[in-house]
Amino acid sequence: MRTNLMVSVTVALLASTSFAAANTLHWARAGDSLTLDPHAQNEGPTHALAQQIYEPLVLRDMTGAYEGALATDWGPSPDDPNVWIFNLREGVTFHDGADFTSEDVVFSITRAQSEDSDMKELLNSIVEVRADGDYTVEFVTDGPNPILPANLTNLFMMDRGWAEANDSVDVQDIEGGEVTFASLNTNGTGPYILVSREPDVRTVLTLNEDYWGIDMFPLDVTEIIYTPIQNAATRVAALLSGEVDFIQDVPVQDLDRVASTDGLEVITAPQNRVIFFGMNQGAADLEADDVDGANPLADLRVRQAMNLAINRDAIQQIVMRDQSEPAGMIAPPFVNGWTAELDAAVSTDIAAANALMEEAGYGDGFSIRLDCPNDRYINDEAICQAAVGMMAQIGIDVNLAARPKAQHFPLITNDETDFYMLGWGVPTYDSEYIFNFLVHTRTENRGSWNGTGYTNEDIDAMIVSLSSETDLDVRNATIASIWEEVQAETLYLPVHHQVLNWGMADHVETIVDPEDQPRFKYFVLN
Amino acid sequence: MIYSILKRAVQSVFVLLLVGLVAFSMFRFVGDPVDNLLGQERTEADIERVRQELGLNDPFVVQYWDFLSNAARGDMGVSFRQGRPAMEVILERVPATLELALVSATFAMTLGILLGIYTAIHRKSWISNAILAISLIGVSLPTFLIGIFLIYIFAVELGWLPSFGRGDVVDFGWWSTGLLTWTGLKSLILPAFTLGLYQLTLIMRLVRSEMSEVLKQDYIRFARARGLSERAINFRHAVKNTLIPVVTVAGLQIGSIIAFAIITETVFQWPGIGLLFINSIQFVDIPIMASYLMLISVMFVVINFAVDLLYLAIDPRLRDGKGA
Amino acid sequence: MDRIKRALDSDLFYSYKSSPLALVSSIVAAILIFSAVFAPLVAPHNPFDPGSLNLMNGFSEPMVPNAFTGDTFMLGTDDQGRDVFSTILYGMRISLFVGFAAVVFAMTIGIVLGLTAAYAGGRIDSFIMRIADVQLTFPSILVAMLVFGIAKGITPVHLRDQVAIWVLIISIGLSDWVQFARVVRGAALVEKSKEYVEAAILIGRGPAGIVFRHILPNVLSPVLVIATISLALAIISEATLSFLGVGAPPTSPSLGTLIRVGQGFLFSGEWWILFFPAMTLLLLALSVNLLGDWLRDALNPKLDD
Amino acid sequence: MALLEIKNMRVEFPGRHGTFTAVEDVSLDVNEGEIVGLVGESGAGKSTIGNAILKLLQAPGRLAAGEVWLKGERIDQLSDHEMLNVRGKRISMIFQDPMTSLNPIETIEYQLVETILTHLDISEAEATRRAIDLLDQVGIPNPAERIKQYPHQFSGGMRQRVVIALALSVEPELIIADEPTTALDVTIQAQILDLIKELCRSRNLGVILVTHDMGVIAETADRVAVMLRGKLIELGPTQQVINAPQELYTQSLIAAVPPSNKKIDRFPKVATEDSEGSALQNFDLSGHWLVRGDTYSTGGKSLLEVKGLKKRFQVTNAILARNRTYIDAINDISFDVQAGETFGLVGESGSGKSTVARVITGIYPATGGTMRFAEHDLTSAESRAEKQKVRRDIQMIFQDPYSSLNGRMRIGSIVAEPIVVNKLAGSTEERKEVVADLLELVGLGKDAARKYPHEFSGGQRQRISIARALATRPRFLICDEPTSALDVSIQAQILNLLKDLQDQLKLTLLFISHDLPVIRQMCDRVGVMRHGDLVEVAETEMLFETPQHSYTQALIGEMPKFAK
Repeated sequence: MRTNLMVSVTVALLASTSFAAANTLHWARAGDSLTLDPHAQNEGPTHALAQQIYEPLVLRDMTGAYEGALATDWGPSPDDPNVWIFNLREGVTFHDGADFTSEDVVFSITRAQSEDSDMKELLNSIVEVRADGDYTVEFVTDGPNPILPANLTNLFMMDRGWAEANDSVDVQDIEGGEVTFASLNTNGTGPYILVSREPDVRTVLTLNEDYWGIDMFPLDVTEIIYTPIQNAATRVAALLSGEVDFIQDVPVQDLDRVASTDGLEVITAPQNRVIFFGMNQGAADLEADDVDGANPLADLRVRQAMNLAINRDAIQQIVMRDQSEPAGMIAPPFVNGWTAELDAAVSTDIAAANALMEEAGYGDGFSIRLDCPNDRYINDEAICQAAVGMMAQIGIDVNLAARPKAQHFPLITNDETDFYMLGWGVPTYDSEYIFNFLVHTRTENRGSWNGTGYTNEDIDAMIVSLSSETDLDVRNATIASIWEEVQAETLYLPVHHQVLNWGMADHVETIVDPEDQPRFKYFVLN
Repeated sequence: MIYSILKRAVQSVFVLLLVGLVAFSMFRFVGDPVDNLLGQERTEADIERVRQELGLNDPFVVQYWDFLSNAARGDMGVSFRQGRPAMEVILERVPATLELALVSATFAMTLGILLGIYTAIHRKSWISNAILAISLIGVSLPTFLIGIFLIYIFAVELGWLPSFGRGDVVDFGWWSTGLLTWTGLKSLILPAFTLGLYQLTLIMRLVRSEMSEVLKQDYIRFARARGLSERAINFRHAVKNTLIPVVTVAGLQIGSIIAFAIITETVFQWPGIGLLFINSIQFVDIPIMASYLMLISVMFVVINFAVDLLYLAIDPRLRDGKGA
Repeated sequence: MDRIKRALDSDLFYSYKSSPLALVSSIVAAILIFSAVFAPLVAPHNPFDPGSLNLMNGFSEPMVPNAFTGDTFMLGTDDQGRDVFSTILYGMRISLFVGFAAVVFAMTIGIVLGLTAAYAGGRIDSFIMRIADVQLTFPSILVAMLVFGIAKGITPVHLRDQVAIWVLIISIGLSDWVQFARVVRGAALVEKSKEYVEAAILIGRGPAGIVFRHILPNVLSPVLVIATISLALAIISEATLSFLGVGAPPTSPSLGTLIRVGQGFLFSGEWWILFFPAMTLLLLALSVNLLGDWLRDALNPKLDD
Repeated sequence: MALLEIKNMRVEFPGRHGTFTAVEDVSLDVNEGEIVGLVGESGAGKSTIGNAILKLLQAPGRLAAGEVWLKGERIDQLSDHEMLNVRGKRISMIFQDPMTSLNPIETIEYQLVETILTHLDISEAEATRRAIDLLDQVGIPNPAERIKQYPHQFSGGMRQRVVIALALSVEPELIIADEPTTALDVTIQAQILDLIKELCRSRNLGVILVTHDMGVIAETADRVAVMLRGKLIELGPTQQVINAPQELYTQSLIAAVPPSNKKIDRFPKVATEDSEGSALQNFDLSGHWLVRGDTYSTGGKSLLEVKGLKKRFQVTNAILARNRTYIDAINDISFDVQAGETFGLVGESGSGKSTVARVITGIYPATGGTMRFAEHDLTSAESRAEKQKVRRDIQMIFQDPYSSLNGRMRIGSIVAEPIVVNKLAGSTEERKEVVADLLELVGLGKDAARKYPHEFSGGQRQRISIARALATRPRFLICDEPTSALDVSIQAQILNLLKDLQDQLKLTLLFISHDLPVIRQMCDRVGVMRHGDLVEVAETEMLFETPQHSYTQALIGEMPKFAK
């Protein structure tokens, strides 16, 4: 889709150094949305753009609290624990004018459950969605699912009629290289309407005058011009030179510069993402180490020693410039199951660590490769480098291999790494999500990101039970005991919770969304 | 004449085939597209399914054959990343890169030739030596660094020029140009300069040495003995003879400019095929990468071809088959 | 002995003495190369020994005691607390190694193919030159990614990172051999047509003997020039590749890697992390370039007036 | 009053090894309608004088002292700008090589008109008309069309005519012709010289004819000035200088010129720089390594027999065989060479004589015909070793002494190479010894072995190539224009050396040259080649006295007569 002559001249001029219309917001971040089909990709930037155009039934406001979007209220059915009831907002229309009704919800959910959908894992507990009148929808789950709403916050509602008319009923099959109308066009209920889009270059949104919430939200921003800028230096330069008003990922070292620049400000908030190292304790022998016939990482004492060796304060102060919260567990604070005690960071103790190494029979240390992404998390490569130095303190000779995420993550999912960095966000705000992917033994549909080779049937059973346990107290108890085991095992080496920082022109006023998803309808311009 | 042209054509096909092989085989190794296509929540089953769909499980040869036969039909497959025909995606970006390449090539050529002539005529003057020495700085710093410095100075500190992007473009059919808008022009300056600097130095040095050679020729001495003014000798006789060999090299330079745009475009977020290529590498978007390489080599071959013809056109000695 | 006398008396040495640029640049280059080669003796720290690093030293300003540790560093430290001065010396070592190795690699291929093309002529010649054309289609960046891809494909996971440097060398070399081949071919064609080659045929020298005993020695001086220029070029390419993330590993950084890391701190005030490595690179490449430049003129008899 | 007066001219070239004086205290005058020959060997400074007059000295050369007067006006002090009105307008210059004297990418018209308009204030149309009729005057057929053409479309002689036309384009008073015919074939040479003479008379021009060729002088010049190392040593009317030279050098110079009218046994000794002469006199070759080579019984038959030899080169390629164009460098020629004789091949450039040499030696494969050397059939497919053995007996001495030696090898290894490659020496000692002897033999002395080619003069280099050729103990020696690049005195020594060697080593020579007098001095029998055909073969004296073929007659008629 390309801007035509008329449009390109009428839209605010990107490169003009003087600001165009005061209520136009120039928004830049590293990556671009992958597709406009709201169900085809479950990925940050994609959702971030979709959030402006489409809406879910419920979402979390900038503070993480539930808030009705297209549903006004919801809750478990009083007479059937396996049913959730959502009452829909009335008088909502799609951008093309069609009314939003229960059939659209039924359609959207079913669509999101379909084969090619990337959202289906979030919905695997739902067996049926049925409309009860135009403005009520019932979700039937395979068992009681206490945290169902948490799985719906990124599940966007499409218009059935529109989708059918433009044969976009099926989700775009990206892997199959399919292009559908819905992957290039949008018709949501959201506050902003898509004007034009060139992937990776520029996307223009304009205010939806008929938005149901037109009087409820500030909606100061009437036009959004979204430009992905990969190169961090260039991105910051664009903000510094006033060419953009709002960038999402400011390199930590540039925060001061941005903050101290007239007309610019930086706001920060803890992000819903924890950074940690994983160790392959499962394998009998390691590929990338110099110990034959044995796996040093299988020895709990070695893992504990490594945990003690990491100087989280130094990483926080130097590498992250205080833009991080040292972590003791691999769950972000927002998550159900997180406790301050568990999350208390282990303090560095090289002596104790060396003692443990001695005990474990690795007094002379050993060598191993650390696999690390270099384009995924904040300063990921630098953190790994620091870790290399720290491991050297206890005689572990680490050889660092930093790669683009495209090459890093396969190592984890294909069991090709023994020592790796990973970051994890929890959209559901519930520990179950973490356990499913990181703790459960690797199976068909669980544990796909568990590269530690850790397996424990009891724990697995407990994890599975979580999905159907209705009694929240019991459930939380289970969660707590799983965490106990995880910590005792030193399954992972937590490093820190990332802190989000948004840089913006100071006429922009907002708070940071823990999921790094700005919702511009909340933004105030002054 | 016809023979040499045909010969060229055949060779070009050979070149393209080879590039095709490389282009394809190259990226069968870089990363695994599957991991980018599937999000955090994905199961082993998904991975298998996707690999099947992408035909990633077929033997290499099969995949290459499919690739070739499709490429022949201009079908380079569909971008994993954007879910649109790779060729479409690339062609959409071509104008940006070509515009950048042409502007910087023109810049490099004109300035390079002028300075080259000057330094050749005034071999010994300190100005020429200064020019030569300074010009070397242009090739002694990596392009990306120069780019970043320029951004820092002209965009951040002085705020004169935009730091990224292409400004506003005006569309004519599938072609879009930034040459018609003020912001478009301003956006061109820094990238074009960054990109052209290296070529500028090369061409300048080439012209200098070629012209110094020419100035040693008998016909120049003879022209002098006939009482022609230095102007006439330098600009009517020497320059023309100098430019003939320069044309070839310059032609090839345009080819490499397009290729080197990768770096410049990354630094300036210039929405051309270079940037697209780098993106596609990050996302292991094989169809894009492959078609990029094919496109580059096609351009290269075409340029080569054009240069040969141009050569025939400007050098009378080659025109009637002699020494061709 | 008389060799030395002849050398000192040669026109080359004369033009060297009489070219201030050549003098200065050769001295600068010599100093840089020396201090790189003997880095372990020159450098105050060994930045490649992670155990010796103290992260808390990170971002110390040049000549200003570090806030936490009180250590002082002449050129400051980088984000890992490494002494910038030492890292530069060690980094230059890698850059130079990569540079030299790449040039030697390119030169070998270029000379062999160039000579073959020139001497064999006909189909072989045009085939080799077409290959060269294809090669030209791929700038070093693309070649690097190709080689990286293949290397990644064929080397087992645990070896991939040791090969990084070699991949660099090969990819830079591969993108550079063409000009050697072209120059050698051109020069060889000229030599080939000279009568001493015919004489060699008459006395019964075989092709190999003629190519290596007679033609090769006579085409070396242009090769020398190209070699110098491409050394500078190789060092730059290495930097560029590192910028694109396919360079030397961060734990044993080359100049390029240092610059890549440093450019992140351009806006944040830690100028020294970028400035000093960048300057070193500039000095190194510039002096080598100037040398090559002078060499080109000095070795080109047609130009000395 | 003389047209041009040069008074005590001194030209210096400051260099790192001190200042080199190229011209020293030369005084000379040229009158209208007079051709003054300026003769001397390379490095004598004759060309420098010409450049100095026009202030066209190559940097850093400078006119250190002396005056130059043109028609009573002093021109050596004029500024560069003022010189523009002298160059071309009043004094023109003609360079040696017509192939390089014209701008290859402009038409003749452009270059003529440009020159004319530079000096005369006339309309372009007029200039063009003038240009056309200039071409007509210098004898270029249908000038109106040819003026539109580019230099490469003209033959060498025609180009030199164009050059002359350019030189005359604005009626200069004086022409400096710097070796105007050296690059041309003898027939063309004569025409050009006649043209110059004719123009000089008709336009009453003054001409300075710079040349190394006594024959040319004898034919053309009214007065001749002989130069030696920058000094003008003798000046006088041509006949007088040639027949009764005063100076010793002039005498030796003239003695060294091969007479065109009679055959002499050896050239008289000439006293110049590198006159090592041959050391053969005090050199006993009986039983020496050199004569221990394998011998052949030619059984009364000729040593070399060439039958119907053909050689064709492809000029342009094409898809269809019939569209490809070829030239037949050698067109079905037959001749034979008797053991011990010297067979000459004479012809103009492009007549294929050098190709013959290269086909016989096997550098080029023959396209057709047969060659028999002693009892070996050179064209048959013998084993490489077999061929090698025969080839070794046929060696060659090349034309250009500067490209025929590998500059990166010491003389020692150059001469030793054939011995090493063919394993002709029993031991290293023997090899060293043989090399030393060879160097002595060709008159260089064994110390030469340690040096590099660039340390030797052209003549010495030819001696080195001879030594190299002898190092395979050849029976048959092909000399391809061995002296055409050498000064006449050096030529004399080399020719003497060749004669001596032939006597001592019983060599058979195939002597190739374009220079008829030289041929006459060297050969027993001569074959005349033209466009790849062998038009006539005869005993040398018969050929020169009673040439049969019309072309031979033309050649001999046109050759510069030089006789005392």
